[in-house]
Amino acid sequence: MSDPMRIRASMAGDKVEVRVLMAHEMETGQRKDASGKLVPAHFIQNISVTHNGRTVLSAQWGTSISKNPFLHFRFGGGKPGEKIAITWLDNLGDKRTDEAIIAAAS
Amino acid sequence: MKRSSLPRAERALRLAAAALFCALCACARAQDSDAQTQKEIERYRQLLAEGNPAELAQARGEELWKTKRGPKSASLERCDLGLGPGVVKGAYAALPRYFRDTDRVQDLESRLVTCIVALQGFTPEEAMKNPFSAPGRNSDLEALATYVAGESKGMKLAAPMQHQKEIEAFRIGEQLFYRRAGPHDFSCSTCHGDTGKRIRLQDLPKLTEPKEAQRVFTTWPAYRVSQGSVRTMQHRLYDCYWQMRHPQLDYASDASIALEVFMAKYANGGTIDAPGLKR
Amino acid sequence: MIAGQARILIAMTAGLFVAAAHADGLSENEARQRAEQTFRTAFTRGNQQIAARVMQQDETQALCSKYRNAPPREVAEKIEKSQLAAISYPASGTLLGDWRQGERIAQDGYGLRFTDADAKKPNGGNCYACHQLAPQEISYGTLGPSLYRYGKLRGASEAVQRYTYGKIYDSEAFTACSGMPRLGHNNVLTPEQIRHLVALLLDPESPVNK
Amino acid sequence: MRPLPGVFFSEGVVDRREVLKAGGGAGVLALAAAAGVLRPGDARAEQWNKAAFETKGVADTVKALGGGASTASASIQITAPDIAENGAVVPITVESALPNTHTIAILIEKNPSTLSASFEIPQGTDPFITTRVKMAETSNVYALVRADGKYYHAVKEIKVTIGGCGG
Repeated sequence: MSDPMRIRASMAGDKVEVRVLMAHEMETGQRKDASGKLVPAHFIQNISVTHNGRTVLSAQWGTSISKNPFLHFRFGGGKPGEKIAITWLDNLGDKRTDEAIIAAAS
Repeated sequence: MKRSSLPRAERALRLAAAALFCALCACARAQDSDAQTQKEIERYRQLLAEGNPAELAQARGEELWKTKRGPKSASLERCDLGLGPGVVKGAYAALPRYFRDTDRVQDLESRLVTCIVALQGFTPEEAMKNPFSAPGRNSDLEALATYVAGESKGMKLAAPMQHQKEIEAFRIGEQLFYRRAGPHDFSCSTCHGDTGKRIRLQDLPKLTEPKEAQRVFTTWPAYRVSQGSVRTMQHRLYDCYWQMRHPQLDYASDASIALEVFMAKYANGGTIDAPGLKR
Repeated sequence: MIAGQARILIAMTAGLFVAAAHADGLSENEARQRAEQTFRTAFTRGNQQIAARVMQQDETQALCSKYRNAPPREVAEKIEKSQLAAISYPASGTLLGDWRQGERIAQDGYGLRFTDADAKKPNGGNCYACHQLAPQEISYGTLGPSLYRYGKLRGASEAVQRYTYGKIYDSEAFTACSGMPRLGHNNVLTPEQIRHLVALLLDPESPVNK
Repeated sequence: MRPLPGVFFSEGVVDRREVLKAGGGAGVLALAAAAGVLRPGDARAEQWNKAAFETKGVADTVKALGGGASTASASIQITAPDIAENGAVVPITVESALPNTHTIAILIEKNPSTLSASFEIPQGTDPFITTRVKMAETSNVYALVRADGKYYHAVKEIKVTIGGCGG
């Protein structure tokens, strides 16, 4: 079971500013373990962010996104109190969705 | 301007002129480029600061703190970290300290082990089996320490230095700090005895200089980007001894705690800013 | 009170810089003994071969620990004399090796850590951790002085070669309680490797002198 | 720095600032259009362009993708440190001022797999993204943008340093 994401979503002017941290190994498939064996690749391949059922960002990732990925972006049309949902899907089929409520401008 | 449109001869001339100029000011350039390097490294650190993956460990640690586990199926919520059972806020800012129940000076991590054993019923061996995470393997102790330390953020470090055993721990830590041994003749003071030094590009704090001791001591545990993980003060010491060509330092050993007391004395008064983010 | 003063006097005469009768109970000697006991129980689960080596300090290490790297002059002179006498120069041949190999050794920090399991892999000198050398390497430390243009400033006479070899072999022969490891004396580097480092520092073709 | 394989220059050592100047000018770079990756439209989570992520080096990426041409654009801003203290985590921000920016991709020339990430930017989302990438060594990093159906790029060299006590 993967750990929850840490999502911060808050108003910045008329945009929603989103910062998210995901707990994931992002294993490249090129690292060797202590016994010299290659550790199989294990990494997030797809990201999607939705707001009111509309996709506001999606992405395809390779193995070179850093471990415990960080993402920062902005979208329009959101209001404080509304929800956004972020989903990641990795190459082994693991999937995780977390939600966050948009906060007022800080 | 399109680079490749420059006539070859003109480019060669310009490169030659540039080379001559550089040779003339080699020394000045070395200093300039060093200052530039430092500036860019500082910028790198600032750009990373907006999202610290240590938050993930903090959240996991808080969950673990509240989860019933072990033979006694208990959470750690009644753990006494020095300010009374169940008090987490501010506890890290008053550690290490002497504990009467164990008759020992303890740091955060050794105290967490005490609580895991006493409250949850694990053996000390079980409790300390996995003190540091590795790729693909989380460490509960690491996450717990990160959570507890984060609950003292913004508070001033005030490790007590009154009890006889606290004072003795300081004196022992001081001796260990200067103890040179091994094939590289290293002691802690080799790297941390002077101000304004660095190893490769990493600044080395002089640990007997309060300002410098405060800045580093108050920012552990920290997410280390080079290790892709949160690391604790116990790991910092373990890692230093590794580099010093010493053996694996026992987790929560008296020597490790004595060194922490030694550092804490100089770091006292600094504001806790944990978890940190480091190379 | 009188006894306490007498103890302080004795301690000062003995050249100790910290009063023996410490306000917090432990004398300097007691603190050192307690620290030794604590140290001896700190690595029970670690590599015992390495443990044996760090438990036993040699005389130089013990003196530099005791004086916190600032020994009184006579102690410093004693250390430097004994270390100088122990430097072993190659019986024959030049002290100038290959600067290219020297550069690799200077970059490499491998060796003698408890994770360094490959005994066939040579140890590194890790010079860049503490010194600036070739200007192309921007990631260098400042624990030691900059060695950029080391040979350009000094030339490569036989005397300079011998000094440079000796300094790398045993830094404490020239500066007692220096922070620099005694790389030859402690068998971290081989005489061959030290020759390559001498070349890195002195060879006019080395990037250090460009 | 080393020149791009047969793309920017054919010879010699060049000054980094001049490269950046050139990159920001009108020089046309036949770079990965990354057709599959950068394809507009539906962004179903299951889609992952395996072929594009397996390319090595900018030249190979171009071949593998059979891509079109990309124009250097001063309207694309890469914000990243000139020097990374550690290659495992390198912060990168890409911002495009090009109208109708639909996609932003990050390419790291010297990585075993050049393509790092590709982001779809729907209408209403700012053409701005910050993430963190791994860099195997000092390399040029490209921001490749598809705007109004055309491809544009900016490039920046990021040095990766050896750090810590261990070298």
